[in-house]
Amino acid sequence: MHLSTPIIKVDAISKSFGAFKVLDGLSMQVMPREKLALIGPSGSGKTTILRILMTLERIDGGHIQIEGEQLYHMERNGQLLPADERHLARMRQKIGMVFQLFNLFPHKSVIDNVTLAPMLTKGTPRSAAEKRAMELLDMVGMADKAKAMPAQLSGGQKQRVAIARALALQPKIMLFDEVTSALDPELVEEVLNVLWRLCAETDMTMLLVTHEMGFAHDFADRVLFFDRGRIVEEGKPDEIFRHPKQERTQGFLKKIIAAGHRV
Amino acid sequence: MHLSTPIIKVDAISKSFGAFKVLDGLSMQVMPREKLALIGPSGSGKTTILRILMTLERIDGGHIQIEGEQLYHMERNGQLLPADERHLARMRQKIGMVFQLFNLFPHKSVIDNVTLAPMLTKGTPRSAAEKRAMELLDMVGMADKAKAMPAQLSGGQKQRVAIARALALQPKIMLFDEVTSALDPELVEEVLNVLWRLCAETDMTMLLVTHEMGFAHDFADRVLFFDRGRIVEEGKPDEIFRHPKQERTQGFLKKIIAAGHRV
Amino acid sequence: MTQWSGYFGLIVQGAIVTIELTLMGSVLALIMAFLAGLGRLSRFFLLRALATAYIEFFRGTSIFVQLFFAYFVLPLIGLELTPLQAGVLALGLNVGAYAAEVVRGAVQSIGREQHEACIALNLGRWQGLRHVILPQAFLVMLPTFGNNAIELLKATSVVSLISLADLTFQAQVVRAQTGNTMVPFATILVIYFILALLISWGVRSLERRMARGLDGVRV
Amino acid sequence: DDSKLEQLKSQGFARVAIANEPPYTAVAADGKVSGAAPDVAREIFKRLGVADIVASISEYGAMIPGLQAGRFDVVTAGLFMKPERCAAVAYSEPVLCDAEAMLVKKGNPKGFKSYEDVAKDTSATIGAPGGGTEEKLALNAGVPRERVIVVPDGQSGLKMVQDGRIDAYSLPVLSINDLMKKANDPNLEVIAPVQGAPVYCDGAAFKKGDEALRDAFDVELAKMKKSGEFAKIIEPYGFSAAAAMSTTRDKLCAAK
Amino acid sequence: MDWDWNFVWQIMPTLIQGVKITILATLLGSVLAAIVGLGIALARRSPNKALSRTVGWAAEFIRGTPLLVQLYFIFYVLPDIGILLPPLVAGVIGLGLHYGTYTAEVYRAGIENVPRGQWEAAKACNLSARQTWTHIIIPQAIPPMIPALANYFIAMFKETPLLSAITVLELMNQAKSVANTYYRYLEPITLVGAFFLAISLCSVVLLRWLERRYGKIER
Ligand SMILES: Nc1ncnc2c1ncn2[C@@H]1O[C@H](COP(=O)(O)OP(=O)(O)OP(=O)(O)O)[C@@H](O)[C@H]1O
Ligand SMILES: Nc1ncnc2c1ncn2[C@@H]1O[C@H](COP(=O)(O)OP(=O)(O)OP(=O)(O)O)[C@@H](O)[C@H]1O
Ligand SMILES: [Mg+2]
Ligand SMILES: [Mg+2]
Repeated sequence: MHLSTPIIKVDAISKSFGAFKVLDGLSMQVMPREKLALIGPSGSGKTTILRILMTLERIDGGHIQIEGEQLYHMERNGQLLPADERHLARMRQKIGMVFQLFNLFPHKSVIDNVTLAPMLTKGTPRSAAEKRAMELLDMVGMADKAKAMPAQLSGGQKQRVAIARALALQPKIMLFDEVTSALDPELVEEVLNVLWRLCAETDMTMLLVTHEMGFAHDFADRVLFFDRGRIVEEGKPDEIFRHPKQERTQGFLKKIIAAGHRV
Repeated sequence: MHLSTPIIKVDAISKSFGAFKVLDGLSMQVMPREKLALIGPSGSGKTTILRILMTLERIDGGHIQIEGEQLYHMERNGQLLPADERHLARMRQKIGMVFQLFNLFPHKSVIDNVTLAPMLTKGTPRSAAEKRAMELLDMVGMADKAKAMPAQLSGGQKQRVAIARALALQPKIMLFDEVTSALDPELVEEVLNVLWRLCAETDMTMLLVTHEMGFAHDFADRVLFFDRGRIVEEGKPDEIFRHPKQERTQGFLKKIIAAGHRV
Repeated sequence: MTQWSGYFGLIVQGAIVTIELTLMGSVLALIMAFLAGLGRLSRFFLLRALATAYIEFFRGTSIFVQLFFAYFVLPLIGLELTPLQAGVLALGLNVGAYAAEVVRGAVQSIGREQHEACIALNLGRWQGLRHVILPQAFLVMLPTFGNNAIELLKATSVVSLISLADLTFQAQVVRAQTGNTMVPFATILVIYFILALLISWGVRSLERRMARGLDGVRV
Repeated sequence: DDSKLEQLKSQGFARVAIANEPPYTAVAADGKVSGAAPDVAREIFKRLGVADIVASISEYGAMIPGLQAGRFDVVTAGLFMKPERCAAVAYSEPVLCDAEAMLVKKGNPKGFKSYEDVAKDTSATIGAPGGGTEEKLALNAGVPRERVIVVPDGQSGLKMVQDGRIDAYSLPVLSINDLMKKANDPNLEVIAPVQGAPVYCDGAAFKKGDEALRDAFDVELAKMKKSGEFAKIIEPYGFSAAAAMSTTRDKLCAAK
Repeated sequence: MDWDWNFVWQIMPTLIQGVKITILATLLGSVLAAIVGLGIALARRSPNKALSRTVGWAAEFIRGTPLLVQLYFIFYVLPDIGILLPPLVAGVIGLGLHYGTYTAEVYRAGIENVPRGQWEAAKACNLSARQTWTHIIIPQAIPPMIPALANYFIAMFKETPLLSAITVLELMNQAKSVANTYYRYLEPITLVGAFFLAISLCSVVLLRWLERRYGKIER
């Protein structure tokens, strides 16, 4: 894996909200096809880094490269300028994101949710977009609900549609931000199953913020432990979960386990 | 335990919302000092039975007795009449409830939240009410935040104040409805610790709806498994969690475990 | 007494003028509402400033003053309007300013997460607005738009003061000719109320039609 | 130049401002404009080749500003000639003449005979149309501003006297008589003419600058006065043709 | 026609007389609207169906018909049944009733916006109905209402020119009377407009402050 170049390269980025520094010189690299789990206490900046990669937040300093290309900057005559909207739009084609609260479009049916972006951003004809959408809905087990409205779905079903919607744009990188934590415990499994399937059937790079430690352990190639806007520890799941080196990691895992989560 | 009389006796009650029957001839008994865990799938009626005991909903049929006295009915000349507000107010003195979303009074400080009810409903003088409130806040580990406003507290802190507030009226029965499920995973523990403490230091009867199966197992004397408004199975925690007899219970527990919860 | 039928004819003519004013004023108001409401949300300072100035000016000065201004002062600077034009202009611009704030509020009420979903799906700003935000926001606007339309209907009565023969004006005429105050005023109050009920009924059924599926029961 | 007249001819109508004050101006149940002033104007415009008049009802105070703003071509509403008004608009020769009257409660409880009487009684209030002749007469007689109530129209004035909101309501004699006739209220009484108030005459009022049109109007008016057609139109409404013919614009505009 | 500053200074004192009446009418109208609104809101919550329905329809009727016509009605028709009100009183009653139907909605929304959990927590604390209202609901319901109420009072202020139709010598009426006397509309109407705009812009600042201060309750 070390032979190839990283698909994501985050270089000493920082980000503040007002006076509050959320990310503080954070660096990380992700290899193509890698499955990464981001864990850590509440407020440690996990969501923020995903949102920055999706260009939902701007960074205050540092650089990010996606497939060797600057994300927030444009190279012009050897100079780095802030990226304009067109550059960002082009970079966003590589990235998809699934949100904790699904964020489906409530006024559009399931299939329209999935076809909207390809039709508008890529000019895919309706028939082709619908064909592809049905394949994706089939993959997430929602083909029979294609005509339903989001309000008629359970949380787990909504989340599966949201995943299909993000996949419709065929991104190379998928970001998942606590995609199960708004779900009733019995509905969590159906969504995790879809993630397993994605993992098996596609070769996307996946970044996953989660509190489901058991799933993170089984699923991820590598685990990053965040605390206060920095990566405190990283490694293979077994190392992190069974033999954490840092005190903060140990403390965090102990609390989580005490709270009843299986690792 | 079978020598004493039940403190709560629920007799064939039913409850519908519109055409939808939520509780269907439900009966159960709770002994004094018993700790009961109510588990079951979403929508099975767990919250509803607690709300009925707290008189937040009316019942459509059946009877409930608290300490041998009718809750929703008054005995007058040997006849059972619907209870009036005075009767309900008197019965409510025996019962306290803690809600999933805390429901603190946002315009009152922590200590005022706790002293309000004793001062208004029992005429406790302010000084005595505050002394007692400080003891309770101390017990839930919130004494240092007595002057804070609810908006300044984290979820776990809010929930501990809510518990103190309910205790201030010295109820004999405490109802807890998923008191940890709105909390960040790391904050769950501090609330569960308070419950452990309550269990050890008081002899209140406690009814607890929860999705924290590990906690339910360790904490409860008896577990009731709800499904579709009926009690499908009940027994000692070990029996229910390790050797469930009913198919529905087995299915439910399997799903929960798959979703990453420790039992 | 045979006169009453003739006078009732006058009232009906007045009702037609009132309805015309309400309809034309509403159309202008709707256009202004979207222009100014979206203008206030624009990234461009100039657009924002323009929209804000329009909104604050027309909400700030009374409709009454605006009408007199349009009718008596604008001709002095060479802008001559018929009473109907002056009425539609003043009513439309005035109510449009209020409705612009409704548009803005509704667009902002659509949670940030919907905007973010648009970005994550790489929709352009206009695409997101057009296909995702506005369709949802419109549903939020509708009830308030209904109220705005009723406000506009009521404000049409003020045009009687610039000699436009609307309901209120015709009631005044009937009153002067018959010497009876009670009958014409009571009649037009009822007519206004019926028109207001029609508006709210219309808006509500439109709302129901558009909301279909959005709060559907799980199936 | 005759351009204004040509313009009216080609559009086929003239826009006139009227009040809603019978018998000067009136609107029939079918919405048709009548009354002495518009009837005269309609006839004259017909002779000038302008087929019809289109009337819009206006408050007295709004007529001259409306004329200046180009809202109407001519005011035919019983707008009496007075020097200030002569300065603001171009009047035709006199059309309708009338004295002033007051409407009061039966028996004239406050004993008004003139506007000065109203001024003297410190508790008395008098109603008059805003911007109308009567308002100015009352103010000039020394009635303070706050006791001169601006009343939008005749029916409102009548009602306010009946309800005791004002002690007197002042309009020209014929207008008051018309109100009385319609109200048919035995508890009211008319004082006519008001002592010390001159007899006023109105004329058709044109915008300054439209003097050519006004002159053409005057020519036809003079012809009609001579032929007796003028009297035929206005006398059924109660106006006196002789009064209008016994004075001239120049005299009325020069009056102090 | 050109702007004449001398004329402006000449008419200023008269207009200021009008401003005083305008402000007085607004203040009295606001107090009345606040009280009437509370009455309507409580009546509509009443378990007595006949009362709540009747009040509900009456409020709908008042809200659906123009204030101008209502003012005519109060001023010219009510005396027929023996109710004779001085112009200012009639005007204040008109404003108060009309805007009372709006403030009633504010009260209703304010009360309904207190989350159900608060009622339930109050019950779980065994508070009586009265204690729940006075200690829990009202203290939480009032602050968010304040900006909305202020908004309506500002709107009412801008409708006071309608009182000129029932002979109240407020600002607009003074301006019209000035215009009638001198045959000039430009200056008086522009000044009235400027006055309303000035007050409105100040009130925008006031409103923003009220919203910041009271608009949101932190939970
Ligand atoms: N828009 C914002 N404005 C101000 N502060 C913010 C904003 N977004 C996030 N924060 C703060 O930044 C910190 C990091 O937030 P972030 O959402 O990245 O944490 P997280 O690791 O995802 O936590 P969680 O597990 O609770 O989701 C938090 O303290 C949060 O309050
Ligand atoms: N006020 C209400 N109106 C209509 N239906 C209701 C109402 N309250 C509860 N229900 C319905 O009653 C059923 C039982 O609800 P209840 O809240 O008791 O379930 P629960 O066991 O607590 O579920 P959960 O684990 O999701 O909290 C659900 O289907 C719910 O939709
Ligand atoms: Mg997060
Ligand atoms: Mg529940």
